Amino acid sequence: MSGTTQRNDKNMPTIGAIVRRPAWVLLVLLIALALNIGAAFLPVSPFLKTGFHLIVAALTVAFIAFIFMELEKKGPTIHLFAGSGLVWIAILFLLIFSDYGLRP
Amino acid sequence: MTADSHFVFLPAAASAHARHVDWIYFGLIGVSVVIVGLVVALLLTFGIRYRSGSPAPRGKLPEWVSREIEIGWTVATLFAFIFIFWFAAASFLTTIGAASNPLEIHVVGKQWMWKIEHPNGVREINELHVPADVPVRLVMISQDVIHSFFLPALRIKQDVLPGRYTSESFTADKTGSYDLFCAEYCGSDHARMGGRIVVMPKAEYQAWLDAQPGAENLAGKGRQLFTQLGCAGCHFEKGHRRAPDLAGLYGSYVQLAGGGTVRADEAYLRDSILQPARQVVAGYAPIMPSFKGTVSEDQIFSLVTFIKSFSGDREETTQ
Amino acid sequence: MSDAVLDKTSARDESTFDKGYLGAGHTLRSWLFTTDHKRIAILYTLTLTVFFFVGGIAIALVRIELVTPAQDFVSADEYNRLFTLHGIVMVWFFLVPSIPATFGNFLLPLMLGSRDLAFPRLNLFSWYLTVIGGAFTIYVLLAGGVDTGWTFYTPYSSIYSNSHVIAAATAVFVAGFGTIATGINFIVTIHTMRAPGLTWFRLPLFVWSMYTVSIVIVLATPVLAMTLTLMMAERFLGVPIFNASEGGDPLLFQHLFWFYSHPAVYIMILPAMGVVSEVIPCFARRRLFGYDFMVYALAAISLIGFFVWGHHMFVSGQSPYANLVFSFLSFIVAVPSAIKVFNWTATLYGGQISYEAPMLYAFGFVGLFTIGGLTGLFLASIPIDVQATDTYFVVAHFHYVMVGGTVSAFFAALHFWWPKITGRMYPETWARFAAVLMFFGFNFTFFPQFIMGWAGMPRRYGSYPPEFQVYHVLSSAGAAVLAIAYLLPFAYMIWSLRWGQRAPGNPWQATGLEWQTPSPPPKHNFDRVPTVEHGPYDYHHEGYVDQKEEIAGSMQTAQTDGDQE
Amino acid sequence: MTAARVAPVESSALREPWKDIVRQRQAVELGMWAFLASELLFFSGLFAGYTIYRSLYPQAFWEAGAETDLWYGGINTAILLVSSAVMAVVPRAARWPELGLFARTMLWLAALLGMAFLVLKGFEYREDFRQHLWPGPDFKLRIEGAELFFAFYWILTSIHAVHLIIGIALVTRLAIAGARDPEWFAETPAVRATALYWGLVDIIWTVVFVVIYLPGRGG
Repeated sequence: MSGTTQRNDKNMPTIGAIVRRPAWVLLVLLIALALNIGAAFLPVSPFLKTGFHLIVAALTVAFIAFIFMELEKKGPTIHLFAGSGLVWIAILFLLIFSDYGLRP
Repeated sequence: MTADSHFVFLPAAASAHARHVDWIYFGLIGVSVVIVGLVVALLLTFGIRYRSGSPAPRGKLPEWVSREIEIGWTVATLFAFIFIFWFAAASFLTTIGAASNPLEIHVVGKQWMWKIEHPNGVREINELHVPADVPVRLVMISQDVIHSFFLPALRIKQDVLPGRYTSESFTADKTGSYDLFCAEYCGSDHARMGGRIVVMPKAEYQAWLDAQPGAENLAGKGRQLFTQLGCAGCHFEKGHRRAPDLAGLYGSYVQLAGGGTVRADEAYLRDSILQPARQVVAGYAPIMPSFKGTVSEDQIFSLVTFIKSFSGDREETTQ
Repeated sequence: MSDAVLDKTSARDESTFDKGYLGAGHTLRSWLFTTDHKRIAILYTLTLTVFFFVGGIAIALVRIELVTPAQDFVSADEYNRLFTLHGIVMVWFFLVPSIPATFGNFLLPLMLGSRDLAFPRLNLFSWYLTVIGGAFTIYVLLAGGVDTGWTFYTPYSSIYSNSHVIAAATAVFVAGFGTIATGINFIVTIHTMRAPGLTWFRLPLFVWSMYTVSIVIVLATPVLAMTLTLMMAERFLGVPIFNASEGGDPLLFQHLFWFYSHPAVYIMILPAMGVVSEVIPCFARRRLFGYDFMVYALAAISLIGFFVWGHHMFVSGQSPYANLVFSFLSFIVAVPSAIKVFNWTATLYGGQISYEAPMLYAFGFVGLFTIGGLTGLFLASIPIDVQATDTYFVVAHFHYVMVGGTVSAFFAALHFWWPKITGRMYPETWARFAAVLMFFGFNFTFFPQFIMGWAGMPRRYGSYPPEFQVYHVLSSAGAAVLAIAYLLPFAYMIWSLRWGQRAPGNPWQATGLEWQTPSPPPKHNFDRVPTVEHGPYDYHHEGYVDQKEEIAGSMQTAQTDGDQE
Repeated sequence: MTAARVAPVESSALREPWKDIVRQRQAVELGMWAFLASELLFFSGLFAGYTIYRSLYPQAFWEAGAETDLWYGGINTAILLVSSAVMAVVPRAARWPELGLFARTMLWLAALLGMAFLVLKGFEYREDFRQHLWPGPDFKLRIEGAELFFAFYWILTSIHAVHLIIGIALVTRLAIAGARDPEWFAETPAVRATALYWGLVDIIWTVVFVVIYLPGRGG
């Protein structure tokens, strides 16, 4: 756990410095959103489209978690807890589909 | 409620399957007795021998004992448990594949009774008469909540769901009458939703069937209904049909309009009556109306039975 | 041992309620707005005791009905409401919060050497959520009850039942968030508030059990909350979710429900394992056998416990191939439990075992849990489960685990830490008697249920075929014995608050930081932050070490502790 | 002010039983992430149900998805993305007392964006009711399974909205309390906690948007 890091940097950043990175990421995310919406109208199979949508959504989520929510700066314990939610969702989906996917 | 009521220690076992399950049960009891015996013996031995202030010597354990013992009994229990799993699962696997050409009996569960219909149309409530030594398959559905058709003497139980067929198969080989219970809690009179299963010799079963009123062929009833509901108009049409041919449909594979195939089993036939638009046969327009709400589960059974038995031939020409 | 070290003269000088954290305030306000984990633990204990008796009365009526085969004592609808009330109250308002919310709350900061839990106000908030949930349950009870069974299976609960399903589900929903808050509080406390030197592998197993159970709580309970929300949405708003006539699948409810409710069994049993792992080494005067394996076993149980829920659904219409998967995984989860039983047994080897009440309860736990666990193997075997599920076999099995296991451990903990919590000793003879009575009453009640269950007696039946009567009579008679065994501690524990002998700081000469502070502990727990230099259970290292010297020495310390009181 | 942070014992944000604001912040951070994992599991039940029904009724879900309003959905998604970028700035700025005012302005901005989301959502709901998209006897679509889609539509979006309302309340409370006690605002772990919660609300919406609004477009 790295905790909060403010103690070392005594120099106050400018507002511009604080805003710059989230702003760039926001731009990327908005473009991703536009791409995702645009892709929905492509004349390809629903399966491909859904796959693409989910990948873009996953990337968006990763950006929000790692940069907006500053997960990138956290230590292994926090990563473990943040990841545990995903692992347990995977357990739920995997085993629930062992029924629905294997019904004769 | 039931025929024979007396003190029971073990339930009657009225099929080969039931006796087989009992063997697994006894095997597990054997294993359990050994393990419980071991644990209790160790608790008592250590507990008495090493009671506070007892003169028993308390020798030092060598360092390696802990880890070796620990790994040893972890692996031992793991293998023991996997063996039991295999022992039990192997017997389960043989029950997945059903016997060929069984006697099919339809069961509708509703709050709080079992409605049973034999292939020749004989109906009974809360009682199930079956011939001995004949493979029987119960095709079951619920009209309301989840029930469960439980026959302890045959060691079988299967939940009966609304909206979906489930089945259970058995071959009873000991005549007599045994308990029938609803095992899934279903409301006020759950405890009364039972009766009995009567296993009778084949000849007696036939005699019983003949003696029942209202015996008419279930498929025949389905056929009548089929005409009444106007299904014949499209499905029996000559030349170019607006609807798929039903002759020999049951058990075959159907090409779907959306791509893919589906096996025409009971569930598919039922779905096609209630939700015709869901799995449209390739080459046909989705014009069939849904019969949801128009036909009861009993009627669906007779329709399905009719379609299953329908092989085309003469019947078509008589239309 | 304990009787010898008690200082009998100082017994009646000062009320228990004037000492330590108990003396920190006597107004109602000082209790209802407290953020002291010890007082919150007391609040929980009182609340859970009330619910334990509510659930107990419900099942007493059920057992009276079942003495005769006919439905003659209560009506069928009343019967259904009674067993549902018993289930809901006992599962969510007793067993799930039982050991964590009471002993966990009280002991966790003490065992870690800290002043309080990480978020004391959140802790109080958890209790209020439990009380609000409890208030909904009481409302349901007064308004006429709920008849779905504690499992709330759809479509019965969401469409067909005419009882107070929404209020009951809300009760569980709210109480569930109380448990989640407690779980988060425990996780953070264990991560951030350990005393200097108290490394992860020096933690007592009780703390480990609290940690693993908190993880399970935090990750499983929200799924239950959503499942109940969906059920309530279908019932209240009429939108189809599980309704088969609109294309829904009632089995989806069962999958989501058991995704929580199977791990919930581990939520109940893991803390019990933690308690027993504290009690047995203490009264065997022996280091716990295989400490690190015990830790791994706890972790393994809490993880694999999430993979096995499908074994509740072997006859539900679930895919037969899924049955095989879940059956296999269920056998795997039994391995770490078995390891724990062996390790507790092996801990006794070469000890100096004395049999105070907590040890008797712990012995009872090991025996009953072993039977409960082994019958779990029966239910994991598909062909056996087909016959046994939804019968009294299952009822007996989970009562062996939850009552024989968790409740035995709860009473072990109650007696073991009672001196610490109240500053008074309980009457040892009565306690031993109650422990033995509870063990026999329990087996008397539940063993017959295995036999009648296998013979086909379905659960949730208010009337039944007469061939099962003999077992029901036995079971009801046993329940009467069990009821007395539960009322006894209630009586003598209250008695001890006034007339019990004054307890020293460490009446059992136990290791663990909680014993290094006076009984009852001061509001701030420790006058000086303790430092830890070695692992837990520092009794005899391996085998026999000079016994007499040790006892004499510890008696000396206990005596001085007593004098300070 | 910087000096006050070096001697954290005197911090006005310090709560029992903590002796050190840094440890307290670490604890809140850990607790918050554990809570977020719990929240993820809360929603996972819904998503699991959705996935199963979509696998059972692919065609119906495809057709029903086309009935949702992509304009409302898309604009709302953009609004939430902007709001979480705004929120991301808050903890980075709030720890400098000189930037406290800026951080609180950002909080108000995020709250406003959240409210804009809710207002649009309200219009969208009204439109949906007009079009008979509430499952029931006069439901617009006939195909089996479409009602299931809309059951999930309503439950997913409304539970998300409840989370957003809680988020707005937390943000507003933080902004007001921060204005009253700027020193507390610079130290309190509540800033991080609120920002994390807001992030979660956005994360959930990202997935909701993809599964609810995007199916069934473009034939």
